[in-house]
Amino acid sequence: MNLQFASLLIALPLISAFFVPVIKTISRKAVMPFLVIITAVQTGIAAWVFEEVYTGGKPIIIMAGGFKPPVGINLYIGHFAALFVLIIAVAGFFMAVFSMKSIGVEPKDKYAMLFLLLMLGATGMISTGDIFNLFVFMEITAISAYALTAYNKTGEASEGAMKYIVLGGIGSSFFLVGIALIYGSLGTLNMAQIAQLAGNINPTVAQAALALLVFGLAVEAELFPLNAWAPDAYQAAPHPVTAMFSAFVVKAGLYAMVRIIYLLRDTQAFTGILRLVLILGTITVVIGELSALRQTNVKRMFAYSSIAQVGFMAVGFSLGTQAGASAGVFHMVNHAIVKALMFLAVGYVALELGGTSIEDFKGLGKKMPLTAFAITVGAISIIGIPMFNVFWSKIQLILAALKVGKTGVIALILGASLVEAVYYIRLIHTMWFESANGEKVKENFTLGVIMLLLVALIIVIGVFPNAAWNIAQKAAADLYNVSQYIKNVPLLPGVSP
Amino acid sequence: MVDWRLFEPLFEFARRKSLWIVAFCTGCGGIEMPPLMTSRYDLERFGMMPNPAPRMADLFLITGYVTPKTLKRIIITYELQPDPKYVMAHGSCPLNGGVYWDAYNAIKHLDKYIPVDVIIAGCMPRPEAVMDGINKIMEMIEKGTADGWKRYKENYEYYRKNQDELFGEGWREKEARRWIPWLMDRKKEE
Amino acid sequence: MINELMIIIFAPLLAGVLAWIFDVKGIREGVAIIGAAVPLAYLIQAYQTLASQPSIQYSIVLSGFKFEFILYHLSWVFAMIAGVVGFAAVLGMVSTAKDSYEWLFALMSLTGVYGVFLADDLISFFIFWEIMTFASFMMVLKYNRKASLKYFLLSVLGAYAMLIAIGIIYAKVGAFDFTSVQRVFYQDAMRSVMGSDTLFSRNELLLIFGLFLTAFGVKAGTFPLHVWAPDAYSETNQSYTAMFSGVLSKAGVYGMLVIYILLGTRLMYEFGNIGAAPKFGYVIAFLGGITIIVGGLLAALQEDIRKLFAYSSISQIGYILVGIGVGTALSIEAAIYHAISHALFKGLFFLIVATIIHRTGKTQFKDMGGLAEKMPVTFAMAFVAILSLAGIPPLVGFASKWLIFEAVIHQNMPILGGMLFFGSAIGFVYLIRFTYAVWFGQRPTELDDTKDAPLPLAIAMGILALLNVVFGIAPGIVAGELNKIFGKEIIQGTIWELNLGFGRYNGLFITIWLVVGILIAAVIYFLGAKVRRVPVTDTYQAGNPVTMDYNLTIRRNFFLPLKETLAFWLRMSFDRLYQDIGSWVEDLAETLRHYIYNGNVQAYAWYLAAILIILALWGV
Amino acid sequence: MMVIETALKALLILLYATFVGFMFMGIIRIVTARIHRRVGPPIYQPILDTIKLLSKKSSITHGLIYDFGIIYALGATILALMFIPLGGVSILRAYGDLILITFLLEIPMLGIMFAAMSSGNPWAGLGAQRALLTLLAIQVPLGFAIVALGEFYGTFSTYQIVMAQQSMGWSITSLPLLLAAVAYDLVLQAMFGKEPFDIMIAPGEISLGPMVEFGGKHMGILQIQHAIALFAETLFFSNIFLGGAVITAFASPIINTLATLVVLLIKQTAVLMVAIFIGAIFPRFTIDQAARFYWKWPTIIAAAGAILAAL
Repeated sequence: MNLQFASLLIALPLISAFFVPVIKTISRKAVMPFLVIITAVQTGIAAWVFEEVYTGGKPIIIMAGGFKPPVGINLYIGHFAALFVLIIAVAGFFMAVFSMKSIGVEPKDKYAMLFLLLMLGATGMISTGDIFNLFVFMEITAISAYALTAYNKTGEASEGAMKYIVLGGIGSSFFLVGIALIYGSLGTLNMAQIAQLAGNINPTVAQAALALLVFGLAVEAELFPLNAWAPDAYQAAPHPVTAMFSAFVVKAGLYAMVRIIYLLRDTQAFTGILRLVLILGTITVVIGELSALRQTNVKRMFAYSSIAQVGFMAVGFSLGTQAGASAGVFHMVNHAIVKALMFLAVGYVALELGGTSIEDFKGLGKKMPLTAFAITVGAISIIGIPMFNVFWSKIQLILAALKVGKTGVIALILGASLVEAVYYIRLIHTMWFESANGEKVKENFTLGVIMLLLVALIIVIGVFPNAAWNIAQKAAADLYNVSQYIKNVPLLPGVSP
Repeated sequence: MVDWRLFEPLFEFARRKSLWIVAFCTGCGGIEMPPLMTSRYDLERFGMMPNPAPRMADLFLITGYVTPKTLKRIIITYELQPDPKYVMAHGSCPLNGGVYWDAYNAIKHLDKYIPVDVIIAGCMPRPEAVMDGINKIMEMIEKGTADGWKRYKENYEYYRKNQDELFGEGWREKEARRWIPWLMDRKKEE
Repeated sequence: MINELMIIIFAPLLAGVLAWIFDVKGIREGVAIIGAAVPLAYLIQAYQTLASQPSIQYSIVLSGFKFEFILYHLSWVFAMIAGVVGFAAVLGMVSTAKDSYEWLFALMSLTGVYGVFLADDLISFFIFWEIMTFASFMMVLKYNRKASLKYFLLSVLGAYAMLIAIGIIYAKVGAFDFTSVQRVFYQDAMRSVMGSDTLFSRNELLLIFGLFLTAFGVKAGTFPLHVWAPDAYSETNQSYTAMFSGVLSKAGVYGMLVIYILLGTRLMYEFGNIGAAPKFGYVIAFLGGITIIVGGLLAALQEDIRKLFAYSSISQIGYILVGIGVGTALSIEAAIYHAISHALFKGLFFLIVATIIHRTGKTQFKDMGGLAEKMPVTFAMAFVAILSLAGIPPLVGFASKWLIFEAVIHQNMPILGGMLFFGSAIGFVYLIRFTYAVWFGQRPTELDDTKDAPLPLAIAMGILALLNVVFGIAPGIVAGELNKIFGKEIIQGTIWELNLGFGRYNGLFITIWLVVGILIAAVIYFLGAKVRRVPVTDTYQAGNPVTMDYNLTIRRNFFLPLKETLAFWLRMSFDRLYQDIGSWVEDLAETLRHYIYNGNVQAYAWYLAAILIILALWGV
Repeated sequence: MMVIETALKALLILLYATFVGFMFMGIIRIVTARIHRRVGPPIYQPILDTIKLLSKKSSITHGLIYDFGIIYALGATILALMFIPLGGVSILRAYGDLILITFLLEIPMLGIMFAAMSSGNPWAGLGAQRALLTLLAIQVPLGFAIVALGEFYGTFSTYQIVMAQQSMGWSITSLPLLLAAVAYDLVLQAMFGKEPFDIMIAPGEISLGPMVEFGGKHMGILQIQHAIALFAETLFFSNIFLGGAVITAFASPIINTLATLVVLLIKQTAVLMVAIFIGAIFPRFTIDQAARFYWKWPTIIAAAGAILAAL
């Protein structure tokens, strides 16, 4: 089968997004099922691509219109991209299913369209091989994200969206300036070529450009203090959207940032930026955990917690070693699974009991045992108990950090995770051992299956981490050694600025 | 099994020579005990020893007048003592009421309630008299005529009747209410 | 055929999961008992194997880590502690466990503790350590949130300390398994002797030692990290506490031994000795000594039966730490011996407490009394346990305590010796308080229809009590096993006798002569007059009639004078200190969040600006 | 044969100890009386008391433990006696370990406490509490004294310590052990239950505390136990601090043994006298005063001794 079909990963959501109005004119009811079907198909394609890439071992390069880069724009679906496209598709599929139940507000067709665009943008960000294209996809993601945040037509929703727009706008504009600087000094927008030529770029320009790019992407990647929008947006957005934010939107931003930093490895600015990201990441962890400590709103608590986890990943990547990158990727995967599960569960609770404040979780173990069980497993996993998946990524991360002698940072981070243990344990106790009022809720079968799937995934990875760990290592390698990346991309010989 | 009758003389000697005293010093006679114990008349010569606990006591001294209130304690303490046990009463009050002969609230005849082996007349008997009484009771033990404890067993109904006439039925349980407040902390807690 | 070590480790967990899934009364108990019995059987069978070969090993690879397990004499001894006491505790839980939740986590913690004892590399050590902590935490969480949180935070603190230490070692050594780590440190020690520069600098060494000490100190309940133990031990199923205090705390002790195994030589050469005892051991030993005193005194002042024994086990662990800290072969053997005997009698004690609470539903001393007549079997067990813990020959408690005394004093350590003596006396003190308040005196009327121990508990107690007596009369049995650990005759003597050269103890003679003495006394007793049984109210109260309406027994504040004597010291409490720190952190966090995420978009924009400026300064 | 010989020896030792113990009790009473300017009882008075108590015609019990505790106390005391070297004639002197004997001398009290508390008498409970706190108080200086001995001689066998003293002079001739001996003697005061540390049996206040419920044969057995304990404690002290006695001057072993016993008797009496004199002239400490006292001076002295011995 022709590998070029992989371009469907981009095409399918885009086209079907434009088909949504058509579907709507046929039947209002068909919109959501349409969304589910499309995401299912997308999942299938992503699975195929994943399988191809990991068995073939070679990345899939798709050249728009057959033009070789740097003339043409190319998609680069390496190990990392394949993995994350799959994650995006799966998460998208689950959330689409969840949306069928959770989204009651009209206009659903707009929701479906934005949903698909969000997926499209994230997929594009991860799989593109062209830096300006990256910007475009980032804007698609961001704008659809803004819109989705404001989708529940409530005051706080629009407020959160507003904040998101302001900050995101500032960020992406500076990102654009950074791109301009790169282009001005190198005359190319193709990532591979940028990496190739990074050596002979003017250091001052490189530093400025890198700084601006990182700055722009850090807003999407929720690094402190550029993540101020996150709590409000997370809380206000519809539950499936929140889950998607935490599961892949943030990670796409983080990926883009890391990718660019690694691409410009040859510049002098590299180490400095890494140190900066390390510091930012550490502060992100600490502040995030501390802020979550006394949250009475569970959804917001999870939002802070996921901010902190992103800080973990940032620290992992900013160690600048293969091990660190692997740990970061591994943590990304685990965190995507866990947080998708937890936000799904919380959303479901909010749906059934009408709120996400801690009061609604009293005696959840009696009312909604399955959901409570899912949240418990997720929480335990995030705390980092052995035999659950996050433990492995955390321990890999810590060992990687200590190998490069970052003891202080690790001590700080671990201290922060103590706090994490506190608030999650409080939640667990509230759910299981506090008196419940209200009768048992009949839990939705489909969602139950989804949750159990994710729980099973968590535990399986926790008990047999080998497979996941190998995948993460491959993906990290794809991300880390840029020389290989350059080799993989068939640059048109002789074309150079 | 050993035939203990062979050793009876030894036991009698020991009993005579080591009388441990429970002194019930509620009456005025209590003041006569210190000189007896201390260096002037030193009772310990005869192996006598003041002893606070009735469980190991032999000689029960009732020094002076007895009221119903004290009589209750006297009876209970007496019953706690192991046999053989001897009772010695000081002064005329336990004997016949003495100066309280017409008092509404003094016990006129102690030996209606518990058997008394030796009563020392006098108001108050001086230590010499008390020591005379002690000699007397030692002789009685030797002769085996100090048998108050046997009499109490044999005529228990009689003594019990007199006690109940005075105090009323079930007085031990009833009266317990008001005493020993420091033991009632469990009640206070709840 | 899957490896026997794996069976030993994972059989309890498997049984626990099964019991949790098939939540049927009867089935789950059976499964659990089997799950606890299988490892024991395998361990006993492994004894034959170990007689022929030095060790049994096994290793698997998981997520880039090589997990190695080993069973040799030391780990066999500790695993046997876990096996026996764990089995007894599971039997006890048959009577007291309420639901399958408890079964799952109790057995999971058993798995964890087996894993810790059998681990041969730092990572699996850490992982099973975490499993053990987590499972026991879940057991506490069910009963009390605050206590469990305290326990979990301190444990996780310790675990993270261990993790960092492991990471530091790994970064330098590049391997996790004990043998290579040990080799590297040994070579390091040699280098430092030679004077050439070492792999680990002195400060790194101190850091690693400190981190490990924190990690294991928490689990063992060492002062000043003991604050979790009283609450955690008391706020859970008491049958489980038999395992919790009897076995899980031994994991901390085992950890201290691991410090010796891994870092011993290096630390010894780096910091030198005092007499025959390493200086770094002094830290452990003195912490242990203080633990003895603090734990004991607080135990004497408790009003809750569970808390009393919780503190008492803290105090007893102190003995073990002293023995380990002194660091001679003899003292370490003594410490392990005391670890065994502590597991035996403290397990027994907690089973007794479980029985009492199961039957009466009371936990406060003020609600108890006079149970000796109602629960004769339990009281007999308690009698054995009391004599054993108070260190009365000929019971196991005395044998081990005696070894520790001799080992410590022979090393010329006067202060530690004094601490040990004080510890034994305070043991008397709180035990008598327990005996008096629970078994003797006047019985509250609501306890009049108390029944004796249920069968499973009785069997469990019987096992432990029997071992208490046997190992006491024939201490040489244990000593022989302990000698195997060091491979030489450190404690000579027959199975009846411990002979250290400078001191001898013969359990058999003591038994014989005690019996003789008691016979003589009994003859005199039976020559006397017949005795008459009297009720508790027939007692001397200055002649006052006594009825059952009153409390004749001093049940509250039994040791009030002690409290008054120690008033000054009792005012300072580490528990309160930690709680204050916790609340400070919470307030700080709240303030931070309030000021940073203040919901004002201009402020957020300013953050961006600030970062941009920082970037500019960074860049240019 | 061996067994019979041992049994005979044991019996003789037991009788001797009991007799001397009763004599000691008599001496205590006489000397105290003389200090009070009284005549005092005959020296055999304690024996008469014991006979009287044993010959009581009625006796009560509060349950099995109430009886067993008493028997256990006497049995344990006899056990302790067997381990203390009595010149050359003690049975188990080879196993007479310092720590062991220290514990053995304490456990009779445990039996008495059990019996007393099982009676349910609040004063018995109070007495038990005070006795235990006294034990707690004396344990620290006692421990230090024992530690000092163990460190000074490098062995824990009492008999070897005695032998060592035969060659190198009494323990108290060396400074560290002199300090230890002083502390230990202060501890003995509480062990004998003499003033100023007899708050546990304060007769006027809690009517003999633990003893309050014992009468008849129970009290008689306790008298015997007290006698043997008195003998054992004094013997232990004079063995470890006052050089004990092992006389081999004469030809016949009988005379040697007798001479040994005489020498020991003198030393024990000396120890006893000190206790009596202190006890006769001092008032009574309350329990917390006693604890503070023991945790201050005797502890300091003994610790100093122990540290000096360790150096």
